[in-house]
Amino acid sequence: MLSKIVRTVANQLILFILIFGLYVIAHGHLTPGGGFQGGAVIVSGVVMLLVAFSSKELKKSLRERVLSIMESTGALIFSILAFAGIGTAFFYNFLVGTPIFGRIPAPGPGPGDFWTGGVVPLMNLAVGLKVVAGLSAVVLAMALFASGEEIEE
Amino acid sequence: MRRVTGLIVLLVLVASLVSGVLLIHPFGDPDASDMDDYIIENAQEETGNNNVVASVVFDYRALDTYGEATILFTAVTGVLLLLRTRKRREESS
Amino acid sequence: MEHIPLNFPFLAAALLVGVSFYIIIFKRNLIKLIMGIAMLASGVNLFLVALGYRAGGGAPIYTDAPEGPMVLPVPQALTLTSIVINVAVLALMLTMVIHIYRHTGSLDSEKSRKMKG
Amino acid sequence: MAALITHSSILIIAIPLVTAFLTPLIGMASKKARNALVIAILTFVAFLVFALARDISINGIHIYTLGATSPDLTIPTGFMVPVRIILEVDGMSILMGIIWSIVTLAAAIFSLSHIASETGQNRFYTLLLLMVAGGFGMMFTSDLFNLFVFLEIASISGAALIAFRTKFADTQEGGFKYIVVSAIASLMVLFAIGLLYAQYNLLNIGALAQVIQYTTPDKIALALLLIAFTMKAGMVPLHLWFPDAYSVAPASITGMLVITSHACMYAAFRVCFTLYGGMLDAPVVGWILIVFGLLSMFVGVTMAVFQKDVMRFMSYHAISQLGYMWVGVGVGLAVLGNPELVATYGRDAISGGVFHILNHAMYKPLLFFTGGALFHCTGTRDLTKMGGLAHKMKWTTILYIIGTLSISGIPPLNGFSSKILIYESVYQFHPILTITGIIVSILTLASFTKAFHSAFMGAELSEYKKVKEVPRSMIIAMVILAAGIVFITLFPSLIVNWTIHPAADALIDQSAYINAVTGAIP
Repeated sequence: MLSKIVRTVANQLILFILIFGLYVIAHGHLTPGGGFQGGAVIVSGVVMLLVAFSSKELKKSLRERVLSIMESTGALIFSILAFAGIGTAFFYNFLVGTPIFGRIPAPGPGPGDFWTGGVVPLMNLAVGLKVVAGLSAVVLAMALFASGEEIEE
Repeated sequence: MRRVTGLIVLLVLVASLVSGVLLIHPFGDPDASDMDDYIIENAQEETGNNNVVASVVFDYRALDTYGEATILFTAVTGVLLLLRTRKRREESS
Repeated sequence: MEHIPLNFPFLAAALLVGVSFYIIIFKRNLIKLIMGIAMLASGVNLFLVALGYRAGGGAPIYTDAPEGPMVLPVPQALTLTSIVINVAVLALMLTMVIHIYRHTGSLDSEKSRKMKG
Repeated sequence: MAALITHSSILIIAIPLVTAFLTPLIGMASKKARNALVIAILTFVAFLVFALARDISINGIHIYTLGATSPDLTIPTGFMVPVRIILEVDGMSILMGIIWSIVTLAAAIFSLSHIASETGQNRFYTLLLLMVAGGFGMMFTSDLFNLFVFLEIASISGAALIAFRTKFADTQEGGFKYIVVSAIASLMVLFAIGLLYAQYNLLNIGALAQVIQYTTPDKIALALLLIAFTMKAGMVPLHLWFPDAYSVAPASITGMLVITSHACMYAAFRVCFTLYGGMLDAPVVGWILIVFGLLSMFVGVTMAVFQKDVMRFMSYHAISQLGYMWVGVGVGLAVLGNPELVATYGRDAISGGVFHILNHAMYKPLLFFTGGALFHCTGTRDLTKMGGLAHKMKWTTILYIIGTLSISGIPPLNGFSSKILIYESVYQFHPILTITGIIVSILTLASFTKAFHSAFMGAELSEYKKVKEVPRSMIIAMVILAAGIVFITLFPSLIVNWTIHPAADALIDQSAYINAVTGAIP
C-alpha cells in the first residue's frame, strides 16, 4: 500500500480513466478505438489501483467470481449477436436498416452519426466488458498469487 | 556444437527473411489492393460504419475477432486454472 | 532492386525478427526467452502493419476524414487480432514461469531438469 | 434439418465455444449438470459432423461464407475475389472432423473420473471445449489468417491443460515448452501470411491458389509454413519438446493432443497440395517430407526402446507413427506433377498415409488412455515399478493388447491395412522406404511387448494388492476407441471407399477446392 497522497489521487483518477475508456469503447464504430482498446484503457486503471492499494484491499471490491461471470456474459453477448444473424448467415449484420443502430451514413467523409454500424457498437460493448473482466482477473490473480493470498475457484 | 548449429540456423533464417522482405512491393506502394479497395468503398454502405477498421474487425472478418475474444477467454481461464490455490485437498482416488 | 531505400520498415521488421530469434536460440534465462518471443511478435506485427501503408494515405476512418487516399484496413485488423493473441500467450507463459520458479528455484533453462532442447 | 446442414460447419465450431462460455456459470451451480452438458454437447457435435459428412458425400464440397447475404455467396456480387472469411469442408477436412469428434467425445468421458479428484474442474472442461472448437476451426477454415487464430486457440488451451496438475514441476515445464513452441510456430505462420498477403492481397486459400506465382517470397513463405507446421506436429529434427509435453498432461488431454498434431499435419498437407499445388516444386518438397519422415520413424522407435516412463514411451512411438504418414503422403506429393504415376501408386500412397492418420487416431489415444489408467491405479508412470497388473485390471489389459497389436501392424487389425497400403505403393517409388517401414514395425512390436511384460505380466506386487479396475467411465471411453478399431478392422474396404479415397482425391484435386470458392457465383 502506497502513501495517502497516491491513494487519494488514484481514487480520483480512476473516474476519468473509466470515462475515457467507456468513450473509446462506445465510439469504436466512429473513431479509432473499440472494445479491445477501451477495455485495455480501463484495465490500466485497475492496475493503477492495484499499485496504489494492495491486492488484498482490491480483492474486497473486485471479486474474481464476479469477474468470471462478467467475462462469460460478455462472451455470451458476442455469441448471441453472432447467432442472431443466422437466419441469413452466421455473423450477418442484421441490424443495418433497423431503428437500432441501423442508420447508414452518407458515403464519403462526414461528421459521423452515433446510431450507425448495426451490430458493431454492441459487439464493441460486449468485447469491452470481456476484456475489462478478463484482464483484471489475470492481473489480480497474479498479484494475489505473488503475495500468497488465496484465489477462489 | 550446439552454438554452431544455432548460428547456422539463425543466419539462414535471417538471410531468407531479409531477402523475402526486399523482394515484395516497395514500402508505401502496394502491388495489389483489390480486396482492401472493395472494403474501403463498400464498408459504409454494407455495414454502416464510418470506421473501416471496425467494419473489418467486426463484420468482414468477424470470425477472427470471435476467435481472438475466445483466445483472451482461454488465456484468462488458463491463468486462473494454473494459479488456483488448493483449498480442499482430496488425495483419495 | 532500385527500391531498397524505401523498404526500410520491412527491413527493420525482418531484423527485429532476426534479433528475437537470436535471443530465443541462445539465451538460457526463461524471462529473456519470453522477452524474445514478445519481440518476435512485435517484429511480425510491425511487418504486417507496414504492409498496408500507402504513400500519403490517411487512417481508414471516414469520420471527418481529410481528402486523399486511405491506407489498407485489413492489415490493421490483422495486427489488432495478433496483438491481443500475443497478450494472451504472454500472460499464460508468465504464469507457467512463476510456477517453474516456485518448483525449481531457478529460471535457468539448463539447470532445471528437462528444459533442454 | 436442411437449415441445420446448411449452417452445420459453423455450428460445429460455435456450439462448443458457446458451451465453453456457459460452463463456468453452470459449474458454479451443479457439477453433475456441467458434466452432463459437456458430454451431451460433444455428442451433438459428433452427430452434426456425421450429418455433414453424409451431405458432403452426396453434394460435394460444403461451403459457408460468414456474414454474407447468403452462405454460398463466396464472392460479393460484381467482384472478383472473396472478401469475407469462408469455411470450406471437403473430403479431407471432414475426415479430420470425424476423427476429432470421436476422440474428443472419448476424452471427455475419460476425464469424468480421471480428474474427479482434482480441483479446478470447471476451468478444465471449459478449456477442453475451447480446444475442441479450435481443432474444428483449424480443420474447416479456408482462410489463412483464420487458420492462425484457431491454431492459437488449440495451442493455448492445450498448453494450459498440459500444465493442469500444478503440484508437479514437470507439468509446468512441459506446458511451458509446448506454449513456447506454439508461439514461435504461429508467429512464423503469421510472417508467411504477411509475405503472401503483400503480393496477392488475398487471404483465402482457394483464391490464393488460383493466382500464386511461386516467386522467391512465396518459396520463403512455404518454408516458414512447413517448418512451423512440422514443428507443431513433432517431426524429427524439431521433436525434442514433444515427449516432454505429451507425457505430463492428463491422459485424456494427451489423446487429444495427438489429434492436434494430426491437425497441424493436415495444415501442412493443405499448404503443399491445395495452396501451392501445381506450382509447387513437388519432387523436392516430397523428398524433404520423405527423408524427415523416415528419420522420424527411426528416431522415434529407437528412442522409445530406452524409455521407462510409460507416457514418454508412447509419445516416442507417436513420433515414429507420424513418420509413416509423412512418408506415405510425401511419396504422393513427390509424383504429383506426373498424372500417370499418381494413378499407378501416388493416389494409393496418399490414401495409405491418410488411412494411417485415421488408424493412428484410434489406437494411439487408446494406448495413452490405458497408460493413464495405469497411472490412475498405481500413481506412477514408471514401467519398472509396475508389475502383475493383468490380474487386477482385466479390461485395461485387453484394451492394451488391442492397441499394441494394432500399432504394430499385426494382421488383420486396422494398423496392418493402412501399413500394407503404404508399403505396397511406396515400394514402387523406392524399395528402401518399405524395408525401413517393416523394420520399424518390428521394433515397435518388440518394445510394446516388453512394456506389456513389465506392466501387466509377472507376479502380483505387494504394493498393488488394493488396486482395482478403473472406474466405468474410463472403460467406456477406451471401449469407444477400441470399437472404432474393430469396426475399421472388420470393414476396411468400406472405410477406404467412403472416407479415405475422397480425402486423398480432395488433396490431389486442387481445382475442385478452387472452383468451390471462385465458381459459386449464383
